[in-house]
Amino acid sequence: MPSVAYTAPTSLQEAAQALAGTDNARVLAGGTDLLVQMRLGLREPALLVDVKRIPELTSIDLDGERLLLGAAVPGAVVTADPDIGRLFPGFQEGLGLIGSSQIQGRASVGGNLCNASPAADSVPSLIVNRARCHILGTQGTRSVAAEDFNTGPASNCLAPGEMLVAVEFPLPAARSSDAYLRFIPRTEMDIAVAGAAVALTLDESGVCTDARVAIGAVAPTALLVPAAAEALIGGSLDEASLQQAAAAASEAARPITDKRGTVEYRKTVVGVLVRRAAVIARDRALAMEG
Amino acid sequence: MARVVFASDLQRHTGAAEVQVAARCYRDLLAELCRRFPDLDPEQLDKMAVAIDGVIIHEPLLQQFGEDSELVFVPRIAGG
Amino acid sequence: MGANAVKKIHVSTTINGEPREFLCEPGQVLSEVLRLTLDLTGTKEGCTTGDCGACSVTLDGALVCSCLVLAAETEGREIGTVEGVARGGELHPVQQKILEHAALQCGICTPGIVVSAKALLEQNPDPSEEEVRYWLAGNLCRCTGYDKIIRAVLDAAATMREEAP
Amino acid sequence: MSTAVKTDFRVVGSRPIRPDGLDKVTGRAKYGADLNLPGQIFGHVVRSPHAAAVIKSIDFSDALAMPGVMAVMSADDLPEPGDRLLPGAEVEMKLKDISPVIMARGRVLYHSQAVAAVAATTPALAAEAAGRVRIEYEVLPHVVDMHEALAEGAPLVQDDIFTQGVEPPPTVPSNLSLQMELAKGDLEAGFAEADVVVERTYSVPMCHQAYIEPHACVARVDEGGRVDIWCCTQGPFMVRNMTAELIGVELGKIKVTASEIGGGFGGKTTVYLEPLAAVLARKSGRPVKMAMSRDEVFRASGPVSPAETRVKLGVTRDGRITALETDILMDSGAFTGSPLMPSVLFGNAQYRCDNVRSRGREVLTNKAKMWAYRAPGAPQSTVAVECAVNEAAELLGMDPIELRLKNAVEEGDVPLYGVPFQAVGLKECLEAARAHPNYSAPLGPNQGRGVACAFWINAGMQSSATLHVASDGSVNVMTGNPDIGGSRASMALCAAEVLGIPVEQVRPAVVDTDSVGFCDSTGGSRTTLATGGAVIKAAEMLVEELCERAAAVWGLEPEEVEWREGRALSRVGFGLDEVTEGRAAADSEQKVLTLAEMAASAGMTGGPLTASASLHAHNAAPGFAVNVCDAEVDPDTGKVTILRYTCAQDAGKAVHPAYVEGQMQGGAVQGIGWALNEEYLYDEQGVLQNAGFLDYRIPVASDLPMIDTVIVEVPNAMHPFGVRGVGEVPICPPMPAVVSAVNAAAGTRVCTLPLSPPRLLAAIQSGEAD
Repeated sequence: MPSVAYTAPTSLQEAAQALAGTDNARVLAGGTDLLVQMRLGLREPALLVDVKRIPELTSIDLDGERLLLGAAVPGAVVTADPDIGRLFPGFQEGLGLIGSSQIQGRASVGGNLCNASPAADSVPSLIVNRARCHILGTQGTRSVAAEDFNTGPASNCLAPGEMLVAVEFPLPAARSSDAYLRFIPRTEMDIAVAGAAVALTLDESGVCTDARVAIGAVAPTALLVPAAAEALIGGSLDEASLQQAAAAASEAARPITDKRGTVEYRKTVVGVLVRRAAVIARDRALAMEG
Repeated sequence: MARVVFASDLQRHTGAAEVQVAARCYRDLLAELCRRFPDLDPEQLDKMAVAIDGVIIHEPLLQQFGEDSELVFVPRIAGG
Repeated sequence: MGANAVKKIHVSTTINGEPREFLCEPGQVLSEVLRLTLDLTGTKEGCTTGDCGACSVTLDGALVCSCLVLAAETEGREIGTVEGVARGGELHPVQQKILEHAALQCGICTPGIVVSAKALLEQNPDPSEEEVRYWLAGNLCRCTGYDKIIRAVLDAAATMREEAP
Repeated sequence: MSTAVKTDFRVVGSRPIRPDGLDKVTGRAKYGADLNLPGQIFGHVVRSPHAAAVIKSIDFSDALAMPGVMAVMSADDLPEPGDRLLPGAEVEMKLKDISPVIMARGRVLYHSQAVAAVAATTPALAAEAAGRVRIEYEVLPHVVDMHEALAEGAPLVQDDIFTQGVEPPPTVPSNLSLQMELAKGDLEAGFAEADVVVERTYSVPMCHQAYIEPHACVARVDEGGRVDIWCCTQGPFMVRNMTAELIGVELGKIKVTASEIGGGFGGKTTVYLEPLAAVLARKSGRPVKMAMSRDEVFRASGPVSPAETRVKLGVTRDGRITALETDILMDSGAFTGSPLMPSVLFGNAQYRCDNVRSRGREVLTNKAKMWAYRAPGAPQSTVAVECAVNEAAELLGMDPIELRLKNAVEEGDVPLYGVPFQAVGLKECLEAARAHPNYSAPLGPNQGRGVACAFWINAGMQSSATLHVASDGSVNVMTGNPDIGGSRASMALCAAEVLGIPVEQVRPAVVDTDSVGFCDSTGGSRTTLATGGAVIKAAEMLVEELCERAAAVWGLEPEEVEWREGRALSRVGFGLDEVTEGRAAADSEQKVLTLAEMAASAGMTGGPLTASASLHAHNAAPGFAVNVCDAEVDPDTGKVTILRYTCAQDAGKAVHPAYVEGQMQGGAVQGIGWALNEEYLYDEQGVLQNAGFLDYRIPVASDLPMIDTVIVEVPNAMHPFGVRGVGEVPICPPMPAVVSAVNAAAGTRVCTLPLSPPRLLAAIQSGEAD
């Protein structure tokens, strides 16, 4: 890793200045993607801005309306948080699936988003939970919907000098829950071949009144699949609607064939995952009633 | 007479699956075999181990054997 | 020119309870500094991409791959390496049980397993076999098939529970 | 050759904590990359970006201009290898097939082949300098697939390969480097006699040993030209031998110290970095440390031959194998030297069959030179034979273990390689597997069971050992075999057994090549058998001397003294057994000298107590193993879960049973990985696509159940303790056991490994065998 510089600002303002002051500066959160990419010579930033000493990026803030999750909070902290587990179990699972226990000690939601891998495990869950991404730049702050954050493999909506500060989740309605499933060849340590997140809300009779479905690793970015959600809404997730949702997801998928999977395989399996995740999310929502 | 058994790769040169030999040591055996089977390449035999009564010996040059011994040429395998 | 031009960073940190200071290049990862600068070679490098777990250390108590931490990031932090696991001439139960169960063959993954399993048992004193297996999924072992490692960690957990007040 | 095999043991067969254990759980143990010498600099290899090319020029000027760059090298710094054989190598090796792997000469034959090297004051600087070495290539066409390599008009990997083993020898070069055939009986008659004939072709992917420790070394050359090498290797004497030849230094000027070794499995039975580090050290006058990255390990060390085996098996209705034919196509990478021979010979040695033919062809491709992996070559052909046996059992409606028991070899049977078996434990292993509760565990939907058995020959080879008795009666045991899986514990047990002392009183050490006699490498399942044999022999010599010295002290004849329980006893007055069992009190007639007493007074009886022994072990006996795998397949995704796994293996005598179990469990899991997920993936340019542990997927802890083991002990009649090698055969049965279990669970007949989820799902959905 030749001639990179390092700084660890302790405030948002300092960080913004550091990012704006150097061409080819990059934010260092958990580093579990960035340092590997640097090691393999895929990225050669001039400056690393370590954001882990900035309070806004490392805190979890829950109030009556929303959960604000700092972009650099490591996975191990998120998975140990009982509130997140209660409100967004699928998101917690998705982030928790990234890498090993060791990776969990570092990997963050912000890093997972900004790395912009199509296979990022936390992104489909951010999308189905209607998370918004808070961005700080030289011109002030802005926020974008999670589904609009990434624009392609390894590319996102951040302008030079901008940084992701936090993601904000609106609190779910009553009888709502989510689930995330991914397919990997082993049980751990792999990149998703396909992933699927489902969030849904049931009414008192168990009918699905709202749903969001997002799929990962089957397109240049994680995709929101409204057709799959529509298949689930209005019924109680019977066999036919699950099949329809699965088919909609397979249909929406635009995967590639690479060393991790084929087009055909990914299209098939993403449907299986949507169907299974929907059942888990429903069971969780039902369990919340009592 | 000791008995020498040839696997099929050596049978190409000896024309026989087994022969009786008068030799009592490996050095004499080599000479005897090369005399009887001119097609046999002594270098090829040198690269092989020989099993004497079931005991595989990788460098058999000084080995002696008995009147009733059975000898088999086998490839040297070191393993991993 | 090149790496020589980079200004080194002075880092003050705590390693295994002792204050340590070192100089590092900004891009140098912690595993390299531990091994080359501080001669703490118990931390192993099997991949340097975070995939094998041989370089496991704790950073402020969190289990991490030291190959994916910049040495510069450890300013003011507490690092725990395998060298600090046995204390006062006594092995940690995880170390003792690994020996008793013959849960190592070549031993290159063992320091990482020791650090990782100790971190697990500190937060979960009574893990199931499945929990141990998933926790250790990031510690690759090519020799043992994991069987004896899992047994050793479960046994260490049981021992620690018995010894706990 | 046959000796009385000991059956009553004091310490052999117990499970003491390994002597090197403390250092390994505390991080003190020093592995290949753990030595830091004062003044050391760092070497970095420049590797080919092309799969095939001519090296037109190498320009070091930019690299050398960088401050801190201390030395550079290319093949010009190595002697021409010519056609010579590597002297002293156990298996024939031509230097010209090894030297270019160390550093390419004129032409590169595979991507990431070493082309040049630099040494600089920091690793980062060395890497940067390597990037500034300007190499001009003329790119050549390449071929990485072995079928394409055999096709008409395929690019020639080398220009001068004329197929060996063909009469008359071909006059045109090709990529078919070797062809062989071994047969016995009448194959056609055998098939005519069969009621059921199974014919399939199984394909096994290219894989890697995937030891966790990358190759690493430190070399220093003194002003007198003496070379001192520290490295992780399975064979320090092999490193000395090969380095001497490859860099052109007298063997006697090289000392090699083996570090602790972080896995090898055959992959560290050759050199890659050591000769380069020695040359760079010579040129720079500084100690040079070199370590491969994981990426380099996968791309440029010695991966494992892929192979395709057509099998044809004939069985009668009552379960007798009447004919067995295999035809193996094996990829050797860019140089000849694949384990084709053992693949041809050993995939069928578990069965008694009169009519056998096995053919093999070795193909060259533009890939790294393949190297040994645990029972090299055998798994690739065993998978085909064993899956065919399972298919025949299905067709016959016969239990697969029953079918194997009807055909399993036993004492007196003669395998294709010709050497009759002495007592072997295959049937005992089959019976042990059948009796294990796992074999009768009920199977649920989408679950299946697979069985396989396998053979491996096991090596003996040469070893030395030296014993020193300290003045307190403790014993140092020195050998030259790196401890890759607990062998120090075995050495200590062997010495303690013969000397009659507690195992804790023995300090086993692995010492450098100047400090002990020659030892062949730790490999070939030979260390406990052969090096342990040298330890036993040295300990016996020591006991003989102890008896002589005690006799001299007592004024008796040596025959009047016996060594029991760590002490010399005079035979005077009553039976020895009564003394040792405490039934007869020692009276004034009885004389006793303990080892500690004799050690303390050694100065009076002839000086320090030491013994050295060496041997060329001709007493290796084959190993057999049986695996039973239960697997579940997710019919929607093709994902496989291993539910239960059972290994039975004949160890002859398990010296340290825990480490024997470890070999069985580790081999099983390596085989599971090879069957399910591990494979090399190349792109169109001949570049490996998955050169890391992220996408070269070895099994992780959560992928597996416990691996249950049953050690069977049918003593090796040729070894004083009955020991057989145990390290290699464990990797032979897992692939067929897993493949058969998975196909049974999924209702498929997939014959192409690995059984990755996409491949399996496609088979499930098509409802056809491939």
